[in-house]
Amino acid sequence: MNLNRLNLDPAVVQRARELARLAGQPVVDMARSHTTVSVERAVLRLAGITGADADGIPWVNRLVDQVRDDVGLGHGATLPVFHALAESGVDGDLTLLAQKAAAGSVKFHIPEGKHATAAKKLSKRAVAQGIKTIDRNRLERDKLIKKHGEPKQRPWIYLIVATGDIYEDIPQAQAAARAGADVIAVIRSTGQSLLDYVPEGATREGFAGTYATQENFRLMRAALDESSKELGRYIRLTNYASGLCMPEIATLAGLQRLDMMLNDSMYGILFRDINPIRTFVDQRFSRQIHARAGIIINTGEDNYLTTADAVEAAHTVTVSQLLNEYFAHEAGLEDWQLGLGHAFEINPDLPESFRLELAHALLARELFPDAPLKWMPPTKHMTGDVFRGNLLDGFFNLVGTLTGQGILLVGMMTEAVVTPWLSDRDIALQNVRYVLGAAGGLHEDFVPAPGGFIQQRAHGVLGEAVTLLEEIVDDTLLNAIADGTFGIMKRPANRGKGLDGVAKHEDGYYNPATEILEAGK
Amino acid sequence: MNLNRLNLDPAVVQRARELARLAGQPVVDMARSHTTVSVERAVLRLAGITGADADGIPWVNRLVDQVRDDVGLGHGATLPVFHALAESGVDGDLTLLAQKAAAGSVKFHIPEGKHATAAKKLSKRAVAQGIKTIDRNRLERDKLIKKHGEPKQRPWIYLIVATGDIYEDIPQAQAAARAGADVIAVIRSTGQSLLDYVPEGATREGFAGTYATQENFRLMRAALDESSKELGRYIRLTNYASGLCMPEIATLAGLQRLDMMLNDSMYGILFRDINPIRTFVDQRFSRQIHARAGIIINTGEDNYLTTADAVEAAHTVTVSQLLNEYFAHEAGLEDWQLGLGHAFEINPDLPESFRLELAHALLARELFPDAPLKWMPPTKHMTGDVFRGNLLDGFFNLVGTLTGQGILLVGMMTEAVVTPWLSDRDIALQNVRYVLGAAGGLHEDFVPAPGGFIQQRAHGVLGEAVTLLEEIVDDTLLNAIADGTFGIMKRPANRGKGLDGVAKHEDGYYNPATEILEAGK
Amino acid sequence: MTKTVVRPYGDTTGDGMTQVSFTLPIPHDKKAEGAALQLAAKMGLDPAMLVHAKQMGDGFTFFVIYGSVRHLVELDKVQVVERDFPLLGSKEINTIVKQKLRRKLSVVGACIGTDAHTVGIDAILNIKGIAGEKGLEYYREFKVVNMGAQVTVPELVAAAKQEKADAVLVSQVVTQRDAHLYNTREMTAAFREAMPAGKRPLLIVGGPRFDELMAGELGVDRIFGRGTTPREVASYLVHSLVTQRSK
Amino acid sequence: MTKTVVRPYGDTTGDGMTQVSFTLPIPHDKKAEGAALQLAAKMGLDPAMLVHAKQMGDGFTFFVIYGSVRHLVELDKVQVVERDFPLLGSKEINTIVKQKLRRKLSVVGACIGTDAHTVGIDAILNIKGIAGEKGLEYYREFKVVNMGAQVTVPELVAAAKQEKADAVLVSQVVTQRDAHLYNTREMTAAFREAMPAGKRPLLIVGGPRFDELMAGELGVDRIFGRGTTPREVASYLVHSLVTQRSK
Ligand code: B12
Ligand code: B12
Ligand SMILES: Cc1ncc(COP(=O)(O)O)c(C=O)c1O
Ligand SMILES: Cc1ncc(COP(=O)(O)O)c(C=O)c1O
Repeated sequence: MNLNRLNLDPAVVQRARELARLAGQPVVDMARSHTTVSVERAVLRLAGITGADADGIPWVNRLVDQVRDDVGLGHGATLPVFHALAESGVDGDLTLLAQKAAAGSVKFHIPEGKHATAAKKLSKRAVAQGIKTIDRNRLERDKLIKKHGEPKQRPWIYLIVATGDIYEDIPQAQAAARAGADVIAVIRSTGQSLLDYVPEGATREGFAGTYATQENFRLMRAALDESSKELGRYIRLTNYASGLCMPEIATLAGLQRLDMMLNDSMYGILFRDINPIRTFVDQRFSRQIHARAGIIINTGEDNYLTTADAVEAAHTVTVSQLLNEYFAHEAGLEDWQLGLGHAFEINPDLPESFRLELAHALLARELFPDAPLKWMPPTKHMTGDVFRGNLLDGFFNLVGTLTGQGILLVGMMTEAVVTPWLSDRDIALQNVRYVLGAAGGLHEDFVPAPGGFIQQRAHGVLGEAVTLLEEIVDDTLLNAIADGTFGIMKRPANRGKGLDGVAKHEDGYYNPATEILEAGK
Repeated sequence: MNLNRLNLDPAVVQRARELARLAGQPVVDMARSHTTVSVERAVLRLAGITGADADGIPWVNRLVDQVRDDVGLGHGATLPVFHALAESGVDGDLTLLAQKAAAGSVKFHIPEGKHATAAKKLSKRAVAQGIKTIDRNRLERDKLIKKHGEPKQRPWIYLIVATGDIYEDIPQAQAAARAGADVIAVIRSTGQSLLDYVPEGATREGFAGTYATQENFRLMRAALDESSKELGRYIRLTNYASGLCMPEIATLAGLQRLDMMLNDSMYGILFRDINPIRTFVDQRFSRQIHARAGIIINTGEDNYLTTADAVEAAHTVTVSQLLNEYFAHEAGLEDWQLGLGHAFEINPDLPESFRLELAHALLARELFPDAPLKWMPPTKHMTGDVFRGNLLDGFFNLVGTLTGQGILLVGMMTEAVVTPWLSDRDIALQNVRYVLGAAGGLHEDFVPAPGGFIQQRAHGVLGEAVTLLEEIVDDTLLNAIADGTFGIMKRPANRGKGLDGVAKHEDGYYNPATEILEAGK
Repeated sequence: MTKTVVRPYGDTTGDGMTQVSFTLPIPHDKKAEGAALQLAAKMGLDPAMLVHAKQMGDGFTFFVIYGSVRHLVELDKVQVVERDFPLLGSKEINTIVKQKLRRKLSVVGACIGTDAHTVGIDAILNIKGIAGEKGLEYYREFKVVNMGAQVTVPELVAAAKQEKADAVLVSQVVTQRDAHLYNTREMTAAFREAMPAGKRPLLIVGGPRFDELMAGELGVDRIFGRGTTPREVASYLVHSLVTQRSK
Repeated sequence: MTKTVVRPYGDTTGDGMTQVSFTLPIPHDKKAEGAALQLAAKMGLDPAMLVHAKQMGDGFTFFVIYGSVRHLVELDKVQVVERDFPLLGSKEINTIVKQKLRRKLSVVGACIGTDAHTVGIDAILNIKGIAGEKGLEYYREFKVVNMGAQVTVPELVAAAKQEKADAVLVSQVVTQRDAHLYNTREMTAAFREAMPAGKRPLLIVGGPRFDELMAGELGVDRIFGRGTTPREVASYLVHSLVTQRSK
């Protein structure tokens, strides 16, 4: 993919990045000085706690809730928990401790002096075990990729399964892989993102998606390992590190060798009405985990274009990509891990809509030359006219190959009707295969006319993005979010779900996971 | 549409044209020295004969058959007919004369001396009337185009109707025009091309097409005149000057103000097994009529690719286009009247098939820069998978707009299933509208890489075409046709239908129509 | 002359032509094609042409079938929820509320359950509106509270009480496993429980996949489907809550 | 454990999910949507979702409907023409003809009526063949006459007599207004008339839109459909004309 087809001004590009840094910095500072219930639970999960009570509430939730009740979370959960662990004689078993605590027989304190030192040491050793598992998984992935091979083409073909039942999902995912998918995403049941706990075990009861659980992750990863072997290419598995449990789900992904995670800095705020501060704190921790686990994140800029207009709001996508990039780098992710999102969502009745799509897609490509951009299909302007739908998806695929996108989420002709049927996926993959096969080399002959429509549009969008970033830097990102800058969703920093799960660090806050994850820096 | 994207060598192009002239010249000589029953009937139709006997056999057939029985056709039919007309006291009424002849009360002779002169004069006056009608229709068309306007875009959108019943065809054609068609083609019943007469009157009984009759032409043209008025753009009407009655149908088209006619120099030979000599003689006369009538012809190279492979046989399309061009120019047609055919028929599973299509389509475009090329949709590789079919049609439409085709025959998703349904046309037009609207300007950004895949392929095909033309010049066109050069159909010059309707000119052959049509030259 | 019986139309009146596609959970062979044709026959296609069959994975085959459907569409027996109220302009609506209701008409809206698709309800409620029409917030005489997404039924009932809602507008877009029906029934049951019949607000649901004939069954007063515009909803509200009651 | 009853599969076993599209000759309004749903119900879709409706011209509306079809596919009741002869290689076929028939097997083929689609019959008869298999001309022990397109029935009967045809192979691709059925019936009637039962060649038709179950009704010995290969036809010929008769 030869670059610089848009003739972007490097000075403008640099300015845009600098502004994103300025806009993002205060949020990072905030994230560094706060924790959340989910961050603490993630740390304890790394330390080995598992299981749930009779009502399905994970022991880690019971434990952290109790700590919060007893001493607050300002010092982190590990200090009081590992202190209690040392004292309570449960032989280092966190789950047992949680059960005891739930029965009322343990009370938590913040240890001091050598007690604190001991608790820190103990917790760090336990957490290091979890991180070691993540590291092993990363090596294992590298090995399997070497063994089975990478996808045969770029973009990678990304398919969704969504039956709600992990045992229906598995054969569908395997069929999809056989039919050509390189990446399988199991989308989540509606409502999971607002649960402040991660369900346990294999599940068969989701609405329009399947619950993300550690066991579901394990089952699906194992099934796809089989498929990888059968097909001679490593099939990647994706899930969603989003919602109120973002850090925990990221952790479970690392522990079960998932390969990609949806993980956006603002999606939960905008589309799940989750509190902005909660989200940014959770996000930073989850990205540190992803960085360590070698997981590719997928950001969610595509979503803005379902509520805002794809032409008017094109520059908000660019701004968000730049912010996501900044936050990702800050958390330790490398460029190859940045599946920055964007989408084919312009009203197809608009004259030149296809060239506008090309301009936008190429702008993203050239702004982030080393990131495996994730290219999302039309959804908003899909209708029940499935014949037209399949056609639009074909032109979406064409933009994907013409502009060198890294990950292609395959569009379905039934987008406006149902979650994908087996046959929808087959038709959709056939569409992708045709376009990549028949026109895969066409990018050689695609040269946006110098100074022409496409170049002008791209320059225009970049210009608007810089202007918006300047405003955000002046006004703060939190205020911009409150004002409806992204996806026309207004989300003030003091509203939204999960704010009560945020705690400001006290002096002496301790988090062994962060310590390990940031050690290399 | 900026040209020379292929960097073709003008010397090679010139050589190709010269070879086509050399290959075609002997056939033209043959055509100039022969006549056919249908040419003679066409002349008499111009002179005003109409109607049919009780069995539906047109009087013009009865008349010409009788002339042939009595004196042969070597002198042409007009001399004996107009001589008899003068003698028989039917007050100049050709139809009456035919009826009398059928009843056995008239016998034909070749007049000599002043009788011949008188017959010639009489016939020329009568034929001139017919040609005047054609001239008037041409002016009328120009006027209506001025009044209602041309299509709003290039390519013109060409749609087929095919119910078999002219009274179902009419509302369907009007609906199609309303939905965006610029050109309506009424395709013909299977079998009509092998009828050695033109059926009479309005018809409701065709298989997979509607009979071409003068009355059907009139009814449809009138209906589309209404539509033109309603829609504010002149809707063109097309039919088929092909089969055994090619010259007569061309004449009827001129008389009823049709605007385009399918009219290929070899289609009847190859795909209807009509005798080659019959075809070339008929073809020359029909093209002279088309030239006079201002009718745009559509040639049939697309058909070759349904029996031969579209990649292997690509150069035969080019050769045939060059031959069709030569024959057309020789018959007096101008470049704007040459709707040279080609098609999107490469196996879509072939890697780079889309770029190959682009190469072929662009080659035609650059070889014939002033001709309104007719771009034909996929048919052979269409299957019952209508979802895939609509997608392929979309990419066909894209090639059409990227390469500046003049006339776009709209592909139907049900190509492999049924003759088009009303809804198929609507879906197909929606497809065209999307592609032309969304990507209509993309040709500005489409620049085949210098020396790259597309240019190389185009140069290769042109080279093969030159080689083939050299062989044809050596071996004669008739032998090449006999050998299966085009569409892998072997058609020797002494075989095929309708050879008995051919007659070599005797000394003194007279044809007032040719005289008038060639007068300007 | 109105037709009362029609059939599908391919290219000739009365031809009955119809297209069908489906997957059967069996591998592709002759028998599978026969099975597909059997199903087509049961659906009323006669003759049926199997024009495409493609195996997917091990045990599934996708079919496309064309054919003539023997059923007649009896137009006089068509059941449909026709608009039984006049479509009014925003001025008129405001005037009627002001003159006849003499207070603002209170509306509470939400996406309930785990559904987070707010674009539809926002299109009806928020000023921005849809299809060139402003939403209910734009109507001077309406008081609108839009609670947003993933609202629980108890929260909704509480808000309806607090706002003294004349009408409650609920949106449901996710339909997988009949989520929309389930949530709607839960909602109507809660309102029946919480308030006596006379005091209950008008209960309205909307979303692209509802069957408008199911209002009775679901316990709502009205269902609005695909392509609803705010003006229709506003007109219905004044008709039901003001015009009709004051008669 | 073989299943005997299955239903269409959308994304869950037994969900019955099916897609249907058709045009009704009525303008688009609520009533038209109701009419479309009525038809869907008659076809067995329950519940049915009308997901797309578009008016075309004045008086027609196109619909797309999704829904769960209530019918069951009874696999044990599927009717299908299964291959009831062994599929042989070209060598074997030649050997059988040579050893058992002891003369060349004579085949005459044509497209009859006004049909000019020869690609299908050429694929079966001409050396070139299809799908990597050579056509019948390639078989040393077959004598093949391919009469080409638009052959009349009398011409065909005459040729069959002259060539002492063991089998006559007819192709029909155009099906509009049932042209293929009409032409086939005309052909079989002519052969019945022209030759006594024992002397008649095997009559075979082929083409992409035949219903293979109709052989009896049309008076032919066998029908070959979409995707037939020459080897299947050759195997059938030796089976019917040689192996079976010499038993
Ligand atoms: C935009 C969108 C989203 C956005 C929503 C943003 C937002 N704030 O609303 C985002 C990206 C967040 C999203 C997420 C998901 N989505 Co979504 N989404 C869509 C999409 C593309 C468009 C929906 C839309 O906005 N339509 C436009 C509005 C104006 O139309 P409408 O809703 O029909 O509303 C009109 C009428 O129905 C009516 N109406 C609607 N409600 C009401 C209420 C009242 C009272 C009245 C009077 C009228 C009325 O009036 C409106 C105006 O005319 C559709 C696909 C499609 N093209 O339809 C999928 C779709 C609805 N989503 C779907 C799914 C599965 C999801 C997810 C669950 C996927 C996942 N597991 O992650 C998530 C989670 C969402 C959740 N928890 O609910 C499925 C639902 C499948 C089904 N039938 O069950 C769809 C159909 C896509 C698909 N094929 O899979 N989605
Ligand atoms: C190629 C083609 C043509 C070529 C034919 C060239 C030729 N020499 O054959 C040309 C361009 C000339 C042509 C013309 C027309 N065509 Co045409 N054509 C097609 C096309 C694109 C492909 C057909 C084909 O070659 N298939 C490939 C072969 C290998 O498959 P097959 O025929 O099914 O044969 C296989 C089996 O069926 C079986 N088989 C077939 N015959 C036999 C016989 C025996 C004995 C056996 C054992 C097996 C067997 O074995 C074969 C190998 O597997 C189809 C559309 C499509 N994609 O199907 C339209 C199509 C068949 N044509 C159609 C029409 C209407 C026409 C015209 C009538 C249009 C017009 N009015 O001008 C004309 C006139 C033709 C006429 N008089 O018959 C329609 C028929 C509609 C219908 N169902 O009635 C179709 C479906 C297109 C459409 N949707 O409108 N056509
Ligand atoms: C970036 C991102 N995160 C998360 C999700 C999933 O939503 P939820 O968190 O509700 O499962 C999406 C939905 O597509 C998304 O785009
Ligand atoms: C050039 C040409 N002429 C004529 C025809 C029509 O065939 P017929 O003459 O049998 O009507 C076609 C068919 O598409 C064609 O392409």
